[in-house]
Amino acid sequence: MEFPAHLLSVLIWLPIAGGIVALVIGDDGDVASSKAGLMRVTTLLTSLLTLAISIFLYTGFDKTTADMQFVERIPWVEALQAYYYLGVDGISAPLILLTTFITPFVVIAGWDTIKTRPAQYFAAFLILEGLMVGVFAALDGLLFYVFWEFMLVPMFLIIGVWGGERRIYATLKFFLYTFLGSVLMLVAFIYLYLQTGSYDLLGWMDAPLTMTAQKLIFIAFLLAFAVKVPMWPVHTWLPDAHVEAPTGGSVILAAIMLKMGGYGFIRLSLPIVPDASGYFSSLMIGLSLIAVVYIGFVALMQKDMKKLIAYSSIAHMGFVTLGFFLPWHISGSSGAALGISGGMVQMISHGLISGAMFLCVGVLYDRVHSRQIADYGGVANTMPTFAAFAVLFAMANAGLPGTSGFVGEFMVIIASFKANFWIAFFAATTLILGAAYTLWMVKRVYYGEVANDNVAKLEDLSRREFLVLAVLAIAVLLLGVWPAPLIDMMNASIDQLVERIAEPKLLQAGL
Amino acid sequence: MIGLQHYLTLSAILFVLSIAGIIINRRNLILLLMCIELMLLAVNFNFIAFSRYLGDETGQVFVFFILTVAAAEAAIGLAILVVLFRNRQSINVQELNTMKG
Amino acid sequence: MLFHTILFYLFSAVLIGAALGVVFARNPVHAVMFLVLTFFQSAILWLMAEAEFLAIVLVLVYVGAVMVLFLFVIMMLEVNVEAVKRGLVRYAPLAGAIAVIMAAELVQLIWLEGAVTADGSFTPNPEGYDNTKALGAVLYTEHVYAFEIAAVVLLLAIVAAITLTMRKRPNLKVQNISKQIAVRAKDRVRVVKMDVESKS
Amino acid sequence: MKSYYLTIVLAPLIAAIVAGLFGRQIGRAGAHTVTILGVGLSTVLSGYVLYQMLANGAPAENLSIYTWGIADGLRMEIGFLVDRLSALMMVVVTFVSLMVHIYTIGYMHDDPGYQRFFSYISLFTFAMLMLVMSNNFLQLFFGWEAVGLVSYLLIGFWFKKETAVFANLKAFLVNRVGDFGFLLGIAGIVLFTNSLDYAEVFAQREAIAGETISVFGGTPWNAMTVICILLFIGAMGKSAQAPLHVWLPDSMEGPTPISALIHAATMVTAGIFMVARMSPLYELSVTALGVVIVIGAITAFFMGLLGIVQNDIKRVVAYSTLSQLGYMTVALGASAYSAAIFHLMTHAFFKALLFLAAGSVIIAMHHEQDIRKMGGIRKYMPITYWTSLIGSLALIGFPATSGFFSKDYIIEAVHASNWHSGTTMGEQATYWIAYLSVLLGVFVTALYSFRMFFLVFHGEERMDAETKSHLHETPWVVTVPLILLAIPSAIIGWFTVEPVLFGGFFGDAIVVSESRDVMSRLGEDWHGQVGMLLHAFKTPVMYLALAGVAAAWYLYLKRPDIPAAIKEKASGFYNVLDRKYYFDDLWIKGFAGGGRRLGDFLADKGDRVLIDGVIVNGTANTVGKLAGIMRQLQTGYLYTYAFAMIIGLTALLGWLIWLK
Repeated sequence: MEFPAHLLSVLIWLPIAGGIVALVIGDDGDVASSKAGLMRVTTLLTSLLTLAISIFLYTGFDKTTADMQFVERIPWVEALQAYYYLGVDGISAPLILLTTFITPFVVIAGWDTIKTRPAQYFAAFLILEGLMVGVFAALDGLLFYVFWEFMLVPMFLIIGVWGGERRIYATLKFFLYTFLGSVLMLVAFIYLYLQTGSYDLLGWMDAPLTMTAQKLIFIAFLLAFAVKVPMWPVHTWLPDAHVEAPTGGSVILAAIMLKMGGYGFIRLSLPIVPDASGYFSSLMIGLSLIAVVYIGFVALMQKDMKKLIAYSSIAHMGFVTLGFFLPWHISGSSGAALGISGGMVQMISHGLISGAMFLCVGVLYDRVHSRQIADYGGVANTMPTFAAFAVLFAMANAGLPGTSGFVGEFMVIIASFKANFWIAFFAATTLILGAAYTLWMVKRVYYGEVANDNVAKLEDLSRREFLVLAVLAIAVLLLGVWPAPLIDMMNASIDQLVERIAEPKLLQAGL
Repeated sequence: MIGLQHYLTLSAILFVLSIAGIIINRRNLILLLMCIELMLLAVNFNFIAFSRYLGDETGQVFVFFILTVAAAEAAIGLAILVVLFRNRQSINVQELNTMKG
Repeated sequence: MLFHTILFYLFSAVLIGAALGVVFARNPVHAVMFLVLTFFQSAILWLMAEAEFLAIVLVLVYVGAVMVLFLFVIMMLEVNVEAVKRGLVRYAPLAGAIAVIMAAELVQLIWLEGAVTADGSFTPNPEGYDNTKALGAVLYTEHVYAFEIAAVVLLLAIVAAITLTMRKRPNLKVQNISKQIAVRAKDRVRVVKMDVESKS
Repeated sequence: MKSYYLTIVLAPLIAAIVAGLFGRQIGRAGAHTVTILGVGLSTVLSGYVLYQMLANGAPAENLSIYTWGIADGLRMEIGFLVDRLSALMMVVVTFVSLMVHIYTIGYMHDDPGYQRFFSYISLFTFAMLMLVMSNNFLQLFFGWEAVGLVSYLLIGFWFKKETAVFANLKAFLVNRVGDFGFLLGIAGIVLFTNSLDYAEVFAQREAIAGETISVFGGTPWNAMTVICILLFIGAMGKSAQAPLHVWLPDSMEGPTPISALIHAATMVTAGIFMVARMSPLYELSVTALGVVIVIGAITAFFMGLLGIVQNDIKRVVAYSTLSQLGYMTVALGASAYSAAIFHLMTHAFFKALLFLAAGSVIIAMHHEQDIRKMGGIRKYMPITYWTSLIGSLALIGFPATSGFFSKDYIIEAVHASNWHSGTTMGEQATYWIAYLSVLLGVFVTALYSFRMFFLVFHGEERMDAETKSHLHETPWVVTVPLILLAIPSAIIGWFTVEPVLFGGFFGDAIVVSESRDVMSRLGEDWHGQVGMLLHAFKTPVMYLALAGVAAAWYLYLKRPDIPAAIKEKASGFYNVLDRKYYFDDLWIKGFAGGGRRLGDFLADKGDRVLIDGVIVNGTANTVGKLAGIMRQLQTGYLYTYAFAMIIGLTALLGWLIWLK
């Protein structure tokens, strides 16, 4: 099928342009004004249009090749050999689809719940969407870095302006954590630029590097990406940021921004510094398992629903990093790609599930204005439809087969057993811990007698909320029942990646 | 024979004196301004001496501009001083610590 | 040439003395006067270095304008000199130390380092050399943009100085002429219609 | 046949979706009509499939439906393996499910969640069928967890009840502990075979048995043993074997039809089915079989004992279920897989019957479940009484009932198994543990079954007058399933024992190694049903059962003061039983409580104090303090800055001139 030219550019700049238009239209400082209405419709249409265009990305995608597709390459900063260089492969394309898929939900979820500065709110999300697509599509180091850093700005504003009570603390923590990490990434980029004379990410993958250089680059990357993922012990910004962020912010944060870290590992760390990745892989696996087990226990005792889901996100992202760093521990001929595929599937699935769970919390928060588990109880009595969705997503979060949450975990656990029994053992504890913290929350929030007047007064889902949750539920189930389209999309690229990391750069460089 | 070194030495003495003056007269803004003028003068000496030594007028052009800027600076500095005095009835630097956070 | 040398040392000595006066004078007015003297001596020394134009400019601009401004301000403000000068000695050691170090550094540079060639004598200017002409030739050709900018800077300084010192006095009673002229009768007189009041 | 299989699986699913999503539109009648039609269709087709196999010798079919995903050469598919084992399971599942559907119309008559309930049980039927019909481990795990999900939803069906939502969480989590092992087992299989397909895995089983895997330190373990034990941990969770049994008694918080369907007849037997399905693997690991038989024996005997002290009618049946599951597990451990499946089948009928009968009593008693408040119900509810009697007799293995054949052969199989002829100490110990457990278990079973039976149906009427005045037989939708289940409970053993146990019924579905094939050895002594009945008089089993009944009669009808006295005298022992060997305490206080404390500790000391406090905010504070010191330098006086510049300039100059 023919697809529009410059597809990726359109996916990046269309939402950004839409965001600027929304800013220009404005809201007259009044949510109910006609201008605000027009602005919202514009925003929604932009996000839907972006989604519609991104379908071409799927239909036009060639699953048989690992090469970059939809490539655009125009000189950008000639003096620095930097190009406006875009392209996708099986690793980035699903993430772009996830981004364009999630954003309309965020827009719909904030439809009439955002009372202050709605125009800026919606504009921030659209611009953020464009920037996130940019990160996934960029093949030029400098361009990647620019998108990567600019992404922080709308998110910073979203948490800082529309956040909860401790939003200033949370934003600062969020910003400092992520910024600190990414500055070192820039240093690594500059080093690579000096070594290779270009900012071409693909060129970097073939660049010979000494072991020392690789290790240093890996550490620089690690700080940037581990913060984003987030890995233990640099995870503490996430619960704070989630708790304070507005619903839409939490959704984007959990669904897509965390994926930046995982994407960074798989796009940069693994292929550019494979030997250092191998050298540090035990450490990475250890940290991932700590994330799964330690964070699982921590999540169990959270009193705040958003915090609980935030911690559960950390635990689930632990699976992603676990899967990515397994290949060096698998001696047999197969299994390496399985772990990486599993990690990728887990990222997509977690995007859907955590997004849905934050939306569920948002539904409750809009009505009761509390996120504390103790303020609820017996919600299923007054909101049966909503409770059904919530239980479905909770089950997906607990990794029930038939939902998307299972697919990635299953693949990663199987791959980790190929590496070592105990890795699989600790990874599999998520079956118990994940179910424990998720379902215990479900029990306390949704089941039981109606706990208080607030719960008694609850009204079931509005049509808008129903639509959002239903579409996500379908996506979660569909991906759980038939993940083949997603897995097929990634296979070629992941096989190539595995081949790449299998042969050490040191030999190749004769070092 | 008077040459470059002599001029430079004279300029150095002027410069050092003006620095000492800045430190000693730290409380009086007017004297500070005057010491700065003195310092500029020392710099101008250097420019002129080198210009003469190298036979290149550009050094003198520099002096020309320095004089211009110094005049402007003195005018604005004094204007600020007047405003300051009007507001605080004093030009004692000791009382000017609003920059402290 | 000896005469020239003697003159140089003489004027230099006066120059340094005057500079010391600027630094140590208790009365700001005296300090300004010393500064004027410094400038005069400098102008003479510049003349000796065959920079006539700048020497004249220095006297005209500095002595004639800037220093007068200084004097003007000092006298207008009537600063309490004694209070300002108190505690002068406290920083004198620091001043001395820095002065000595810096002097040592400069001497090192000028005399010992060889930064300047051993023979620092000035080559005599060619016959018919006119400092003003030469300066003008460079100023209006090569440096014409800078020259224009310098003009703007001066203009800016004027504007800034006036803006800063302009004083609005809200309580001052002044006439607003334009308002007075624009006044109409109906603004001043109000004709009131009312019923005749009956006695009762 | 593919379309048949698909219909069998999808009919309940579609019915569940219709009843669940459109329950409000189609109403109550619509909901039960559509689900009963769906399950009925599955039942008929399952029966047809089994008939085809039995009558026409249709071969086992192994077909793939669609590819779930391919990653790294690992094919993950959804497909069906329909052989006699799964066909039998399909019939049992759909038949019991159909009965329960009909019964539910009466039992849930007044419940506001009527449609939801039907949707759930249809969904369960779908999941269970997916489990038994699976031809690969992925789908097996899917069904495995899906039945767990439905079980969770159904135990917590009355989500307002605090005990119910506690029980469902507990059930799910304990099951998850089992699934944890199960998933690791599957991962182990993939490690050695790189396949999830049964056929491919079984084809490489010899290769796995030759491999080793180091688990603790450097000690190599036989890979097959590790895998089988891991898989069996899954079975322990699902089939409620000690110590993962704790969820099953609590699951009685769910509505009674569920207890019958899920927690007696079908779901809990999934573990048994799975081990039987994996018989080619288990046969290669004697160690794993030893673990299986010991766990089963412990469960069979000790869980039965608990049944004696329970007063909740459903809990008594629940402990009985635990005990019977133990029997099946013992059979598995003795390599008598067919006996285990046979008992699974007969148990499905009579235990479903017992539960439904208990439910019938509960309805009549207006949801009173305490047997101490019943008694003498016999004359009010004749149908329930007689069907219960049949069920109880089958349960204790009264000669000629279905339970007689199945249970007797388990005991015989243990007696004749390789464990008996084993030479090592371990093998002998295993044998005696297993054999004594199943033997004494017979007595215990008879004791608690008839204790309950007598307390409920005979003796004085201890209920209050209000309840008594309303006491009458339940409507036909309740009694008809009772009768329909009572028939197979009574007679199915007689008709099926020979083909199932000795006729090579399962064909290739169950693989037993030549040397361990206990059932074929027993088959040599098979002289027909009558012969077996006569043989029963020569073994202790029947006398133990009768002794149990007699003891129950004496203790609870004739001299009800004795149990009270025993309770008084042996209060220590009674307490141990009453607290269920403290297993609940171990799980709830020990693991769950420990987990919560650990979570609290990590959240507080780890995240809040150490990472956030010391590292993150600590860094911020240190920077703040340093900045505070630096701030003193910033006096705010212009001249300080000027001095700093001058000093700096001097220093720089000095460095350039002298030091550089």
